Amino acid sequence: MTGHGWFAGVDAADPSAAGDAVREGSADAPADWPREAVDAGVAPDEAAYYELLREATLAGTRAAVRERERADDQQLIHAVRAMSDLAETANELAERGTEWAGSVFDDVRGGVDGARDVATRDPATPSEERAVSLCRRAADLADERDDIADYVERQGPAVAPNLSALAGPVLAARLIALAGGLGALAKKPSGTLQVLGAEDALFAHLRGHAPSPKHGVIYTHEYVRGTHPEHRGSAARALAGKLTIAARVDHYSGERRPELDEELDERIERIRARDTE
Amino acid sequence: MTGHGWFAGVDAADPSAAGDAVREGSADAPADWPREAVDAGVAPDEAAYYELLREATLAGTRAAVRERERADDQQLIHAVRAMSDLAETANELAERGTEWAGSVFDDVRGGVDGARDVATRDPATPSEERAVSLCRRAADLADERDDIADYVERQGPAVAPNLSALAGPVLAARLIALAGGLGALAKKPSGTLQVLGAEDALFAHLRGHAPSPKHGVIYTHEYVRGTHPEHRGSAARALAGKLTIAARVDHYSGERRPELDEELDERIERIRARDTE
Amino acid sequence: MTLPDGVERRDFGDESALATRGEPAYGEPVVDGWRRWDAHRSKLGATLELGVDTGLAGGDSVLYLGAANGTTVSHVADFAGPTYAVEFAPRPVRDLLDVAEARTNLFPLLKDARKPETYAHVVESELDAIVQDVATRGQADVALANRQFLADDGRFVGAVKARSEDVTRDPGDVFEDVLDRLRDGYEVLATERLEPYHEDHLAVVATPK
Amino acid sequence: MTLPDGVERRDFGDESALATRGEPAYGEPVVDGWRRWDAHRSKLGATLELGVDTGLAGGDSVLYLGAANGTTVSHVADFAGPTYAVEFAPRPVRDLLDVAEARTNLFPLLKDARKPETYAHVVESELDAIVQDVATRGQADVALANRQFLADDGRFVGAVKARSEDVTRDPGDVFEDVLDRLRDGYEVLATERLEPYHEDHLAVVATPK
Repeated sequence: MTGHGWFAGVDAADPSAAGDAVREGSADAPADWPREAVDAGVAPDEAAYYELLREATLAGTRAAVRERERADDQQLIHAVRAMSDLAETANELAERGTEWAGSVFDDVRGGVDGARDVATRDPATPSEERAVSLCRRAADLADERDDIADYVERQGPAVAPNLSALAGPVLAARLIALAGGLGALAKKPSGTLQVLGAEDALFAHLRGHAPSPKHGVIYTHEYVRGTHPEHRGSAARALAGKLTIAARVDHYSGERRPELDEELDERIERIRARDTE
Repeated sequence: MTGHGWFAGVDAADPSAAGDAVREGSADAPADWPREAVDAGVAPDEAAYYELLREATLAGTRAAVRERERADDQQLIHAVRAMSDLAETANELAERGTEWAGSVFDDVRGGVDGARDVATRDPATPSEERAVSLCRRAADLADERDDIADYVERQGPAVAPNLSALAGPVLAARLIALAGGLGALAKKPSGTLQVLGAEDALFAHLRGHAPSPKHGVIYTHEYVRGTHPEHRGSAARALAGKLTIAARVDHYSGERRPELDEELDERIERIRARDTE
Repeated sequence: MTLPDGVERRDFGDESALATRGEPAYGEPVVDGWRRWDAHRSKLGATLELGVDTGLAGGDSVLYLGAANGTTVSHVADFAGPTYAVEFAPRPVRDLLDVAEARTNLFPLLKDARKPETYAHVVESELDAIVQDVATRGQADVALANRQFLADDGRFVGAVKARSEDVTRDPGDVFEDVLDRLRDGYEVLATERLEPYHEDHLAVVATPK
Repeated sequence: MTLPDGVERRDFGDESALATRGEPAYGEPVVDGWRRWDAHRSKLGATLELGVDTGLAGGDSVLYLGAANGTTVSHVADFAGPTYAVEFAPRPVRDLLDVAEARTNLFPLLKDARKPETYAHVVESELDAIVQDVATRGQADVALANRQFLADDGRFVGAVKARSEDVTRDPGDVFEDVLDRLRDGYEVLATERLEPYHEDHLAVVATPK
């Protein structure tokens, strides 16, 4: 805490620096800041001070809002991690439940679909009741996963509009989660983003056991998976490049830039148009 | 398939052997078995034949019923395995859910209890909604585990009355599951039952890495856990011995023998009464 | 008179009812050693109550398919000769065993009536009657599969449950189909709907052809 | 007359209502440059509508605590001097920023009104008024913590929401407790229940003591 006003030691005329001072500063007590500012030569008069103050509070508060809303990237991270857990536990319980159900019912298929089917049956004995109930729990978990996926679809574009547009909200959220946050993702070089989620393969490569991985989780993107294997490396590189730019725009400005989508589309089109040997 | 009656090649006067012949035999077509039996000297007349037949069908069908009902041990196995899965997945999702909830609510505790608490909260935002819902799923899984535990408490005594009385139905079911069935458990020596569930420690011992384990899953029994460490090995041995007898009685006769309980109680009392040095 | 020897109409205080003589089996009223045979609780009882000529005479050798916990077969064993009782579900057979313990001519078998080869080494041939009450799809097939146990002039006395074949179809249509299939091996002698004792059930009396 | 300069009662067709002059901010009716200030949508509006003497004179320097999306503070900035608007939730501040963009004397701050040290380096001392509308427990504590910004003869004009303190207690009892606590640092000049405009809210005018 200090006895200084927000304008002390900063270029009050630079809204970005002044805004940071407004956001991050503090004082034990208020003072007659307009007079002090004029006395200190920050502004020629109080009217001019208030103009500077206005620019500083607008800039600082806008940045603060953006940052606070960006804390939503942490919510997305919780969401995609929960999705993975739910997919895994739904499968595990569906296997257990359908195995049990198969011992008391005819025609039981495995997996979550099988569990959903069992969940509709009418149990006649305590064993059947428990097997049906267990399958229902497995189906519930799969539903929960889907509900969270819907949440990610809705929230992703607010948190990272460009990344979500280019990667789809779920893949965007996965990348953010793998990096640990949108800010952390924005600071990663494109080559790192390209192999996020392929850490095991990367370590194997670094230990000399394996070729360098060409893609991590971005493999799930149609522009990688749907490209001829021969050009898949190029496609992954191009996609990672644009996603890195999208993450940076999302982090530093938050503005939506539709031209990024077009640039990516064109780039992939050119790659796919290359002759395959 | 044969053209022989149930009495062919067995001592028709031995109800146990004759019963097996009734249960396990077959024929392409019926015949005038009473006359054939008399002709073959199985019985002096048809009335005597019917008496033999009656004893054979009663003995054979009683055994068959016991065996079919014993197939319920497989249901118990499904149940305890589901209980383990549910306990594990409930914990996993509770950790994930409370971690998420802790980012949007105050005073969130971890674990299933924490998840139960979060599940009662009123969500105000989509993120809160998902975190609360995820915690509710975790609580649901814990409830499902408890429901299955109730099922085991009710079914265990029907499947294995003596083992359930001595070990408690859940531990009884765990032992049956670890052995793969009541019949398999009944055939194991006491020393094997004693370390069921400690396979990892046992293998480590066999590889020379560790001392021989003194107990497996029976450690959860009050008679082991609640006995002074110095006498715990003796208690585990005594308990395993009685549980082995209980499993054999349950498998081969199905009769409840309350004297087993008393013998175990006395045995443990004597062990606990020994001086500890 | 179409009642078998050993089955009589007796007075049970409030009303008269069919009855057989034997050890009580399931808490039924007993007067002078005669056990009330309630047509509401037994399809064969209802068949007799409705005056259908089953051809059962008393002292017959019988294969009873679908004996359940032994309610009806306990009465059958009271008036019949050797009585083979087949039931597939283990739990009711526990009760059936108790019923059989109290009788000398009742032979309980935990078997699947759709698989006669699993009890053909026990059940004798040339039987006087098959009584069938199986609540499973394919009731005519069960009757045909077990026809081999019957004497040429033996009787099949069955209760066909429409709902076991197809819950969605008209019971009358279902009965037609079952009878058609049954005629592959039997001549149908009589049929009778078992209302008001049992809804959507058809009593069938048939003989091998 | 208790209305500040710059706040007038104007005719809006169907009825007359309070109004201020300024850039429209939230779709409110505007007649001749006068923006309708709906007492139903604003606790300060209701306070003025009910004739409470707030001590606000027009041209005052104001600290507004709990600015939300700027509905009320947009009117305050229309008639006041330098107006500091503090709000903690980021989403409404997006709208507040738009309101502030259209005004030269409105300074938006994404800050926690319970932590005045985080904006004491921005908000000037010796203010004419604090307007407070925070829906949080401890509303008196917020008022006391921010008292340092007020001139000795400055005014605290607050709307106390009973339900924010304790949903289970009687609002009258809650208001008593809040006023008691407020008197640790303020002299209460006037109170007024804001019904029918806002249920279970109490307008409070106070001055530092």
